[in-house]
Amino acid sequence: MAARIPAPLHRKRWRHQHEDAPLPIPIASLTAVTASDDNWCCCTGRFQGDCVLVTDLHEMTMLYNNGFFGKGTLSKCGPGTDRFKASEKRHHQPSLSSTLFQCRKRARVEVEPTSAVDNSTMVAETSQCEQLDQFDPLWSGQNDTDQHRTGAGNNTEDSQDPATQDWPGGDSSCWELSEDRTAHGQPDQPYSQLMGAAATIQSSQRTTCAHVESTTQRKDLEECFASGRPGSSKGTTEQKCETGHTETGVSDTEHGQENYGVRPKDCANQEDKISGSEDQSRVGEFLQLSLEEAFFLSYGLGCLSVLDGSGRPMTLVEMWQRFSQTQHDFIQNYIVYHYLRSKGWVPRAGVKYGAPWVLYRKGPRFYHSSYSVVVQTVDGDRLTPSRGLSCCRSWHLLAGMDRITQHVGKEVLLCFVVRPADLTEEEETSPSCISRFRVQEVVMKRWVSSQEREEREEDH
Amino acid sequence: MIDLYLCHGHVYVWNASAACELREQHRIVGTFVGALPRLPRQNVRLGRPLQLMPEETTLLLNKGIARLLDGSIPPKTGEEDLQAITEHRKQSFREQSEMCKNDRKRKLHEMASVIAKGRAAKRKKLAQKAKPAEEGSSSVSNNDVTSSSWDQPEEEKEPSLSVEEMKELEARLDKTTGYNEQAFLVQILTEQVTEEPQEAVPWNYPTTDREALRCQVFQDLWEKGYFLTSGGKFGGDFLVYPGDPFRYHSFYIAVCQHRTENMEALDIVRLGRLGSNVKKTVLLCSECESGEITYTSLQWTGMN
Amino acid sequence: MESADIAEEEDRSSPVKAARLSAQELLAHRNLDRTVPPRGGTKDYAPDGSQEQEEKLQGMYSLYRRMLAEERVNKIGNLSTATWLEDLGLAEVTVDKGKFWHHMGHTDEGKKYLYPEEVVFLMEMNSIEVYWNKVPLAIQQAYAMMLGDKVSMEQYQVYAHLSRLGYILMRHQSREHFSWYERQIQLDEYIPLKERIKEGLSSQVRDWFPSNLKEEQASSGNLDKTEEVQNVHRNKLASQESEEEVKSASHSTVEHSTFNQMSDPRSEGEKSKMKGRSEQPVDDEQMEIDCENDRKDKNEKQEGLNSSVLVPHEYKWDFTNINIPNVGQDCNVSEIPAPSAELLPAGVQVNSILKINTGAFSLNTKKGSKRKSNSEHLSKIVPNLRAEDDPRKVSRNWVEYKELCGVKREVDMSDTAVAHLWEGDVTPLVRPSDATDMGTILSKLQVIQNISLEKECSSLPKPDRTLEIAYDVFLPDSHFKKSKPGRPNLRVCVQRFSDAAPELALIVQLNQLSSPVPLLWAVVDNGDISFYSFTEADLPTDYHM
Amino acid sequence: MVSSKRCKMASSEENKPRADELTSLLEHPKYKEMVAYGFNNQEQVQVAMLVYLYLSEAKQWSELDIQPCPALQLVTLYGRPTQAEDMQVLVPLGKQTDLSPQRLRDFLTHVPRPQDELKLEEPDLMTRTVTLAICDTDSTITFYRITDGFVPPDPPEIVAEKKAKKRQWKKRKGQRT
Repeated sequence: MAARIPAPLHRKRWRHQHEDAPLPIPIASLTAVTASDDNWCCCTGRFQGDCVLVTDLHEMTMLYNNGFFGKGTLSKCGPGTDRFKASEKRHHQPSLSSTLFQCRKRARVEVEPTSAVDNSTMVAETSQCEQLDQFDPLWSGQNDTDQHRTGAGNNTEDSQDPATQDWPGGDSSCWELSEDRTAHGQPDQPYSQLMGAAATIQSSQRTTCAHVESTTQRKDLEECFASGRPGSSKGTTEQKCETGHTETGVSDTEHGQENYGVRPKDCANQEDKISGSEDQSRVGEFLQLSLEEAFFLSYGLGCLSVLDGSGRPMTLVEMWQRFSQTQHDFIQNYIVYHYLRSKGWVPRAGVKYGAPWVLYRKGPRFYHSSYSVVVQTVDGDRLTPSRGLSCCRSWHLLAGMDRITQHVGKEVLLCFVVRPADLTEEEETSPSCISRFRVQEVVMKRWVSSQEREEREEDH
Repeated sequence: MIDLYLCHGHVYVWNASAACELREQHRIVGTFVGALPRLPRQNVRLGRPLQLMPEETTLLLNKGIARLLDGSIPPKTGEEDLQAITEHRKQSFREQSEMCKNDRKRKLHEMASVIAKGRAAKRKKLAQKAKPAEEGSSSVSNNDVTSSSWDQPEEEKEPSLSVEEMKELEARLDKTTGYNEQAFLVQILTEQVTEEPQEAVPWNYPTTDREALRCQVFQDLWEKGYFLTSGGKFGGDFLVYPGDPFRYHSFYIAVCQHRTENMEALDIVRLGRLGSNVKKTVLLCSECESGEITYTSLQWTGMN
Repeated sequence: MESADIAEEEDRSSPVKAARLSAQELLAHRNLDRTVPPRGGTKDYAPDGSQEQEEKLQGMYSLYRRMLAEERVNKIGNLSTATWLEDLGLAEVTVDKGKFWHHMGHTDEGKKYLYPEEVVFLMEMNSIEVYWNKVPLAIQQAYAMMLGDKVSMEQYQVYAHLSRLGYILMRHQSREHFSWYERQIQLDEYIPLKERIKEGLSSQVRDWFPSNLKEEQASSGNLDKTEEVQNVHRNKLASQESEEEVKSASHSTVEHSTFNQMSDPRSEGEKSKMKGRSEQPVDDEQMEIDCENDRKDKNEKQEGLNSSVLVPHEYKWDFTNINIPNVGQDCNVSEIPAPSAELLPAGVQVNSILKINTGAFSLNTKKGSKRKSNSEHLSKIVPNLRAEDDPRKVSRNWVEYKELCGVKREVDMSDTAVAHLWEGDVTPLVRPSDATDMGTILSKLQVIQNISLEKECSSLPKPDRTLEIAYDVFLPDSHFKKSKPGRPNLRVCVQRFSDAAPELALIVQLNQLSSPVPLLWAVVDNGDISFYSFTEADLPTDYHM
Repeated sequence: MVSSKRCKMASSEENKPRADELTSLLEHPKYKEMVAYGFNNQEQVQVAMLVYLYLSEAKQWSELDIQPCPALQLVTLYGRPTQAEDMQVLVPLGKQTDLSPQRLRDFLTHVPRPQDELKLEEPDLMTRTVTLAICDTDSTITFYRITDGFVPPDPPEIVAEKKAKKRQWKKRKGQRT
């Protein structure tokens, strides 16, 4: 019997619990602006290896904050939200920055002899691309971009100082967003908050050490100012800070200097050295989308364009085919992903818990995940397992899965994907087969025989 | 030689000292599955029979420590057997009543002075009542006469019962106990009583590749000196203890997997996590090309 | 005595053989320690060969040696006795003492019987002496003789495990004879199965609520009849005859009293006769019923007619699935923009603001977590849909309105990066025009359906392997009456750890048979028992914006 | 290069920053080096790069570097979590990589060890331990260590010590934030 059973919910105690829009598209009931073709959100990602990378800062933060898609490659969750070990380490080992630098330097030096191309710094982008072309024809295409903003602004170029080598773009679009909002004269809730305010001060991170720092945190700002890195970058940052977060930014500057007086200087020195020769092996953070997430954004919401290796946008059918070739269980995982998303839940990668997905109510910012999702395709005729390894294949594995899951206060959600018996291989090559699949969720729980008695005894 | 009984595909040890010997001498733990006689309505501690894992059985038979007997031979019901049983029970009842009687008598003697005191007090009361009436009435028995003759020193001396009195009490005891069947104790046997020698029966395990691997791993780890128990609850094959599970936590969750049997990296994560949750190392056990068992430890690095 | 002597003569190295206790030993058992020994203190990390560790271990060993050697001894006066009847696979109770009869055993033709698992369990509980051919049996012999055949060792272990904890276990009465509906209204608890089969009580009920009876499907006659009834319902809806039938059915269901239904005096023959004369005027009695029905809430009738009764199969009221909306003040009320007037026919007035209750479907959040932003939302509502491009088109109903909205907003994304997604056969599910609110978006996304096999039980594939529900389980201290057990709290089926993990078909089948009682899977790993439940779930659609 | 109409609306100015970001990855010397090994496993290179960047940028490992393992057609990494800690050898893997016990044994036997400057408390451990960096497709990485033979779990003293450290760390973190 299909039953409504209460999900295990454990609310998170989080300092910033503001809710962003649940999906990265403009929703009329939230924005109070009717969504239409010209204010639709459009992001661009690049299909690479077994994932899709999104590089635009604004898009990254929007995709993460509005629906929790993807993960920052260098962070534990959203891009740029991570301030854990790196800062911690730095606290104790001030020299680590230099190790990092050494490491990078070594990386560069080692490559140089092997690479035929001149690796000197400050190469113009075009020539970089040429190098790339020589190096790896697969990536030869120039990247395509999109106009992603609602009510496209015109100050984009202004805020993007070409001399700034780091995190270009992003913030500006954010500001533009708030302007957009003001322009429309909407009251109360800032639109930027809904559509990814977290991006605001991202650019500050580059001014300190190379690692990623959190976005809306004061300290980043402090460090940003304290490090006193000269140049245009600082200028832009300050300018931006003043525009939006005047209060936070300016008032904390001196105070920050006091607290972090020594360390940032350290960093600054390193940075100076690095910037002297422009540390070009430095790589920014991306938002990495799993193939399922990417396909959902494209097929479900129509807000993500995925470019193939040559920079050409892929159609939905192409994506479907390429993705299912790349990842052997893509289809079954996607069916489950889509199914759960369509019920308003947030599935995220579950590798840490040994499951394809873990399932959140609302999102990881608000609750701990409720379920570990196990996926098993079953044959539509007999409802017997048809393909793929899953931990449904033996009691040992089920017992193990249950134990892990219980340990972290979740439950196991077995999602059986019912593949229609008459579905041909041919039909499976088009996403139009998606609606022919069906899903049955089964919640697996362990029952403790003595609990009944214990509870009774407690009562007495 | 320890007797194992094969019963509907499971192997049981019914004898208490055999079960203890298996554990203490041979590091074979098994699982007790019967109710514990002294406190049968709980699951924390169970009693006989001891159920053995098939791997334990295979090992014990391989090592010549035990033999496997047919557990489903029905009890004998010949005339003689029946008679023996009836006789044993009768005998037991006789002895029980005898022992009960003796027991009571012993108690009676222990209590003699108390009884005497009580009687003396009673008598005194009676006497005080009777004093105004006639003295030395005809109804007074010989005993009474004797005791009354000791009336004077009663205050100083401990009262005691005369031999006659004792006899009378004992006779009364004899009458009240002894023939009430309902009070007799009987035993519900746990282990069957067998006098005849039994033939060993064959043991058909392992039959599959996986079972063979499990047996091989079990034996190899046992030979290395570990104690092993079943590990299904932990999602593995065995739990491996450095010493008797009474006193030590297990070190490893052994997972038997054929050398070429595929799993996903996700399975590795799951196993590793299982281990780290309970602070144990996951031990992947597989046979190498030479047929020996190789062990690979899997642990979480503590890093995220 | 004599056997003890034999044991004495045995080789010292081998374990002491089984023996009947001597009278002395029997008496000694009266003063048995009734406590369970402690677990032996905190465990050490690893053996270090120290004297201290060795002593602790030896202490445990001697404790256990003593405890395990203890026998079961009881007064004859406290013991029940029974005789094992091999042919029947039952034990006949000859002396009945103690309270076990309260929830164990059954009577047949004046004789009291116990099932094998009951007998063995009682032996282990030290409360029964069992004879076989006049020989009192040892537990070892009972295991061999009574278990293994109809009751597997695993099944017994599960039975004993739960019984030791005080649960009351009854053998599961296969309830395939009852339809899902009958079970749902707990009819099965009131009609003993035997009676039902004997008296053919079910036949009438079956006509009304055809179940997925195996027998029914096997016997084609029955099946035909069922179909016939269904057809009649469908075809002759207009006819008063069948309408009358339908009404009475719907009423009895709504009022949860099917007893009327069952005591319906009309025989099969009469019924079919009535079908035949459907064109004829109704007789007085039926008129009366009709009038009475009319007096009742008309909506109720209407509902009954339209939805459930037409296809008796669908006639299920699953209250776990029916959401009764919370219309109170305590839930989130969102407001959706008014529909665009241009698309509506002339003269249609729509209240400027539509309220929708979003709280009813959200999860069990605590009261405190209610969003404050409701007020914010309220203030933001503005007219939504834009002016109509083609003012000639107006919608006459909601479906048309929706269609028009869709057509009107033919996606033109040509200027955006995602334009190519809208080219070709497969296009994104959510169009900008759909992005009015989360509810609409999610409904657009919901292209994959939950299987809800419950509703398709007839088409359910048979699982490859069969597994039976073993026991009905009642909680400890529940006011259990053997004569009227009522609905069990749990049901349990038994598996070995080495058995195949449950496949969907089996889960669904067993859950259906057990429904609405939760089913547990007891998995036995060499004496270790774990219980799992597999509940078919339907996660609620959850949105909060 | 791209001639579709999408290209024209993506103006070159807007194009630049993104290209720069992606090229920073593709142009990364280590990435180039990985590709240059020419292994038939594009996906693993991707994963290896992800792990490399994560460890170098987010975790700031010291002496982090890559090494080819031609025998297994894998890019492997080595480095120290901190300067004080032992060198670790890592094999980056996708979550769907098919693994068998034999394959794990192969990691232990074939993955090359960095020869220089090993600071090890237990030198032989290095030769028989490999860390698996298992990556989900959304870049979540988990690290599990496989070792040849028996490695008993930490005794309670060490567990307690680690717990205390962690607690301290959390406390400090709490103070800082």
